[in-house]
Amino acid sequence: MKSNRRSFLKTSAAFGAALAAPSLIPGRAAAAGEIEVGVLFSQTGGLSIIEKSLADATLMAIEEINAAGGVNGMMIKPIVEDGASDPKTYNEKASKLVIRDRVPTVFGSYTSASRKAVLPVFEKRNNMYFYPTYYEGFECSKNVVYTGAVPNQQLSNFVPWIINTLGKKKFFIVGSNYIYPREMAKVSKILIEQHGGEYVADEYLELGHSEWGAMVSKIKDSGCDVVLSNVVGDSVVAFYREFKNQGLTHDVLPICATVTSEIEIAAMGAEFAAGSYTSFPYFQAIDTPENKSFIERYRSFVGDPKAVTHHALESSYFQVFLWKQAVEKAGEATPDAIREAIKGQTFDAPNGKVTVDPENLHTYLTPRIAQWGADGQGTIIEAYDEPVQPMPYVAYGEAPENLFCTAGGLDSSKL
Amino acid sequence: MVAALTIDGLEVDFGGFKAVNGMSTVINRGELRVVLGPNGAGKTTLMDLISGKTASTAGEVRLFGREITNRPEHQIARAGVGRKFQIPSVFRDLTVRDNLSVAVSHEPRVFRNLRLGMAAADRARIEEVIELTGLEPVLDVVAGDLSHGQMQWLELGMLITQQAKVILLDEPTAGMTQAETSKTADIILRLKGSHTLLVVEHDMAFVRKIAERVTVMHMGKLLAEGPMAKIEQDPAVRDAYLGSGGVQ
Amino acid sequence: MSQSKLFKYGDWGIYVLFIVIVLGLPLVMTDVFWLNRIAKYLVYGMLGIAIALSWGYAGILNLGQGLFFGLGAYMVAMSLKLQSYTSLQQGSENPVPDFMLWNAEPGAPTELCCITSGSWLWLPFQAQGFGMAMAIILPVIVALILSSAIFRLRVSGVYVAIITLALVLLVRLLIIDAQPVTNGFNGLTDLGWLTIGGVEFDPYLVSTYYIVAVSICVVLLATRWLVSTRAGLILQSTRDDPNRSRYLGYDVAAYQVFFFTVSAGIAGFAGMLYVIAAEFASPSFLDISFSISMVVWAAVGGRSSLIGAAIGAILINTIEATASETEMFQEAWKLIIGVIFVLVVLYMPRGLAGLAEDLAGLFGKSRDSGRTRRAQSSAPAE
Amino acid sequence: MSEILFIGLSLSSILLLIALGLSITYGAMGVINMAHGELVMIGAYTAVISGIYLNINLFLALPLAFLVSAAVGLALEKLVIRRLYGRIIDTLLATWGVAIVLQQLIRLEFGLSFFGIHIEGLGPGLQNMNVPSFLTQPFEIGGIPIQPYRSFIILVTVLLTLLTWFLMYRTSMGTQVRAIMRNPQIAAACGIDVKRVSAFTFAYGSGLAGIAGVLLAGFKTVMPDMGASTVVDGFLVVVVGGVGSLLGTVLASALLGQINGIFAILTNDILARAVVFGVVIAIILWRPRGLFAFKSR
Repeated sequence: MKSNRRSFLKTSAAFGAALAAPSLIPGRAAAAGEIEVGVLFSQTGGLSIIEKSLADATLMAIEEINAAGGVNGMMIKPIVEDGASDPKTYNEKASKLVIRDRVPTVFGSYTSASRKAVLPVFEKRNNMYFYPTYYEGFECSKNVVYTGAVPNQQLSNFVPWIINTLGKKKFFIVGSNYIYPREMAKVSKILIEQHGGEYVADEYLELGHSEWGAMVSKIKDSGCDVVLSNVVGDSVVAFYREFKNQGLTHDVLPICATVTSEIEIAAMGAEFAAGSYTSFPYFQAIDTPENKSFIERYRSFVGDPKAVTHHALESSYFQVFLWKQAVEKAGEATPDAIREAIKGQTFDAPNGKVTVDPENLHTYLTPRIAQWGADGQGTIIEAYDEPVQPMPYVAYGEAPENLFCTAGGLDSSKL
Repeated sequence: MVAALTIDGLEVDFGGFKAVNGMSTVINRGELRVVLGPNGAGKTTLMDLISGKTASTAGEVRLFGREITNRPEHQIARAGVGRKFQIPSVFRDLTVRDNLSVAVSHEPRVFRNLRLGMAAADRARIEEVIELTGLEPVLDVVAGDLSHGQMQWLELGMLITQQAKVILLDEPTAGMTQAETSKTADIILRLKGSHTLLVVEHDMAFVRKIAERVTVMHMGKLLAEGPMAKIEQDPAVRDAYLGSGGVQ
Repeated sequence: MSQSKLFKYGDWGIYVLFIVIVLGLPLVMTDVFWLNRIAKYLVYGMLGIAIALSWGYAGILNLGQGLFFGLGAYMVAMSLKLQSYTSLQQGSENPVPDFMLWNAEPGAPTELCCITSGSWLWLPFQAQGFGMAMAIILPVIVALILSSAIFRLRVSGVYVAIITLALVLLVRLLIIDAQPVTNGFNGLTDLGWLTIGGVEFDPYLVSTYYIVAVSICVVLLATRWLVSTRAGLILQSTRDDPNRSRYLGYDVAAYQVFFFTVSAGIAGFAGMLYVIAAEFASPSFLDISFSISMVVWAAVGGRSSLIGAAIGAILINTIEATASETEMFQEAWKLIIGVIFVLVVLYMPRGLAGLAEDLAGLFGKSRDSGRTRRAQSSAPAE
Repeated sequence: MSEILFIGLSLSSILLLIALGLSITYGAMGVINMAHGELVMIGAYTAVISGIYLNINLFLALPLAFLVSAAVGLALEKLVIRRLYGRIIDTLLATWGVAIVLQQLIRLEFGLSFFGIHIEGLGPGLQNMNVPSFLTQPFEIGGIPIQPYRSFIILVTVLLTLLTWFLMYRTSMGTQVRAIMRNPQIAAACGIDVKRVSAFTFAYGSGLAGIAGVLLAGFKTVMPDMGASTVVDGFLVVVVGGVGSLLGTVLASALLGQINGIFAILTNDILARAVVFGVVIAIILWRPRGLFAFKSR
């Protein structure tokens, strides 16, 4: 790696010096008194539905920081790029931000597929990526700060609560067909067994698919008493609607979801979700002055008095502040300095206290369970007392006393 | 006499309707045979069966003694049967020269054609054909832009370039002006002897000009065969034609 | 005879210009990001060439070209994945892709042979050369089987497009579902760099750019040669009137299969180069929208011109990139692209190549400016 | 068993709903309208917006969506398609561009979002249409559970199919359309106003897409790219059924829907989709003109 980066620099230097040719499209350098950062979400395409709100939250945080005097007296200048809901575009825009614009950090992306597509750019160019979305874990990168939940932060209280408090023991696990739902299912199964429940099925549907007739019919016939849903995206809406259309109700057979957020609830019509449950570290319904003020500011920022806030949106917001604190602590905005300084940073986010784990660069978050009401808002009925340690390898036996991912990197012998 | 094309009890069944029903005839090498018959007699279907466009349900077609019945079209063509359609069938987006070039098909396989240009002998043959058909002035014109007559001559020229042993011509003068028809007759007459020709035609003036032996088909069967003069006197032929206006 | 020359319409100048610009670009463009970006667009240019070859010259519209691109990409990505630093036991005799662990069957050994069902398929990919060879061989085999079925059964026109469309959907579904082997929706990422003779090809090196640049030049000239041969001419004849070609003795299906397969091989090759330049492979390569985009690029550049299609692909992608990175157009760029597509189809059916021909004809430089006038109407119609 | 058949039937009805409009625009007019999905999407948005601003329910939204999508289709025909008849692949490419434009117009609220003006119900977000509660409450008749919304979709689909059949085969307009379908030149020579009839036919097919949009909005998310994924399925149905054959389209959707339903229950949804694609490929290879094509071609 090192020798290559050197040879790569040498090559470009040689070309530059020997030919002294002017660059056709010169790279930009930040003006004095400014720090440029990348903001990379889908502004177009199917994912823009959610990703635009993440970009807005990021930009709002930047605006607030700048209004309060910036970072070390310097203004943050966002360079916004469009991932266009396509991994190919994500990859290209990430390399533009890192290699051409030479920003020290990029905030971005929602799906694992887009994160995976940009990751090589950040790791091979040693840059920093701040990723705000809950994801499947199983990553230990020195170049990514993860501020969304990992499976143990969504499931470790959820599954026991379903079994012990709701009294439901027979799980039907259903998800979209990709890694996140499958990893969630894996963690769930461990927890279900630990707490004396059982699962009757583990089924998947194509991402974006909206024909739920057969699946809901299977659920009906399976004899389960609770549905654990890891369904993602617009499929969620079709799922809940079909669920009700086939005569299933959440008071008898509740859907307990890990991905169904305020956005999907609003999109499906609240009556279809009323009575169901979701586990997330953040809900719009969190009843604190900080959160109320956050929602207020967000709504006025985007000019929409009905705009909803949700977990990934909130993470998009607070991760900028964590970054700011790191830059201030480091005194300089270089990727290496940011990585060192971000470790252990704490911030009072709308959902409460969040802390970046110094070992794996994931974030301590507080798991909460909400039940959706007929008004489309969740009522928080269960919450941890304090933030939970993120463990991206929990499905493989990671535990607080036996960490796989440490500051030194992944100990793959433990896998 | 060498039999070039032997048709023996040929039959095709279109769901109960037998368009060609036990047709037999023999055409000798170098002969120019005209096939007559009222509409629906099965003339074009006969050509379809010979050239492989339609699969027969019974009977045989032999080319110089070699069985070619129901082979794929390109194999029948490779065996030596060339065909001209009623509606001129040329490569409308290619130039006249390229059309003729494609017609040089003695080496039809893909990999053998992965080369630029062609052998001198082939080029010479194309020049001959150009001279025969008088297409010299339009060589670089896209075939689709040709006049109707030129298109027909081009198609004829392609058959000659192809070196087909037996050439099937389906109404070669359809839609032609008097002058064009006469030029077509010239071309066909020049081919007589060196090629074996089977011509379906309605234009009796034209037929009289080119025909020696004539085959008359009716209801998918052979009705009569012989020299033109004799056929015109045949009462059975007259009867068959009565329904469709007779032999003009 | 006109068809005996590689360049018969005096358009060799454009080829020379193209090659000079492509090969000389690094001398003036020192921005490594743009160089890498152009390399990716050159790969798209190869896809344009592949489309023009099958669509323009054979009249076969393949709406599933992404299948061959994707297969090529996955083949080489599998090899590079095994060289990645995120592979387990990297550097040992037996590296295993990290994602296989998620899909590992309980108690399965951490060995490539048997960690997941089907993981043994990866074994030969430990040799990088195998992956690179398969990137062309697999698309060629698939194309050969598919096109033999299609053309022997004389499926034509828009039905070929529908079959290829359905097939790319089917394969995409299977790739996403076969997570233990393919990593599903996330695709193969965190790849190692291409290594030849101990030299690693960082995608942002000028030498990597040259791998792609030389490749497209070679492909361009090779396809140009191919369509200029007698086989190319005969292929065009099958596009115009397949029955006439048959009655001349040509096995039309054989020609169609040959060129369809060559086109697929080029797409597979392009997929391989894309992975080298972009460092990942994803099922999104098999998205319908990507396959249709390729056709649109070729249409904009000129569907019956190899170099036109290549330039169309490069141009459209550059416009897209530039527009989407200009603040003013950040949200509107797709709107603009959509409008461009419509206008080109309506008013420039022969694309840029047609425009260039007309201009050349205007200045009397080309003898045959009307040559492709008809070719546009010969797109497979039903 | 009856339950499995019902699942297949409801899948079939959705396929037919999409394919019905296509069987008109593609089957009868030879236009591969890639923007058909966007006409579906426009129908769905019509339902959402009329719900918000006019407080109209689903039933009134149906005719309204028909009119809106038909109007958009008419405009599309006059501006773009009209110049492309007979160039089938070009219709595909041009309407692909149109599809991108339509999606983006909804996302950008017709461009008003540039000026900071927002229209409720439009924009990049997810929208939903209210469904009257009696259509979401299942009930039983003689012990057989009835899913009212699915049944409603099936009913509307059947009615639309009958209406389309009637228009195509029992009215003079339909005769003219079928004449144009087989040979536009001769139809014109017979005094048929080909331009006008084509425009109306296209508008009708587009209107059907609008109705499909409203019904789809009842069980899936309304968003700008909701139609894009449906259009390919629709084309597969029309081609398998035989281009230009209404009966073929109906039977093909029944066949593919049932295959999908049965395999989804027996195995899983993903395999079921794969089987459907496999069957489609096999049928087209076996009978390229589809199951019920014109003989005359």
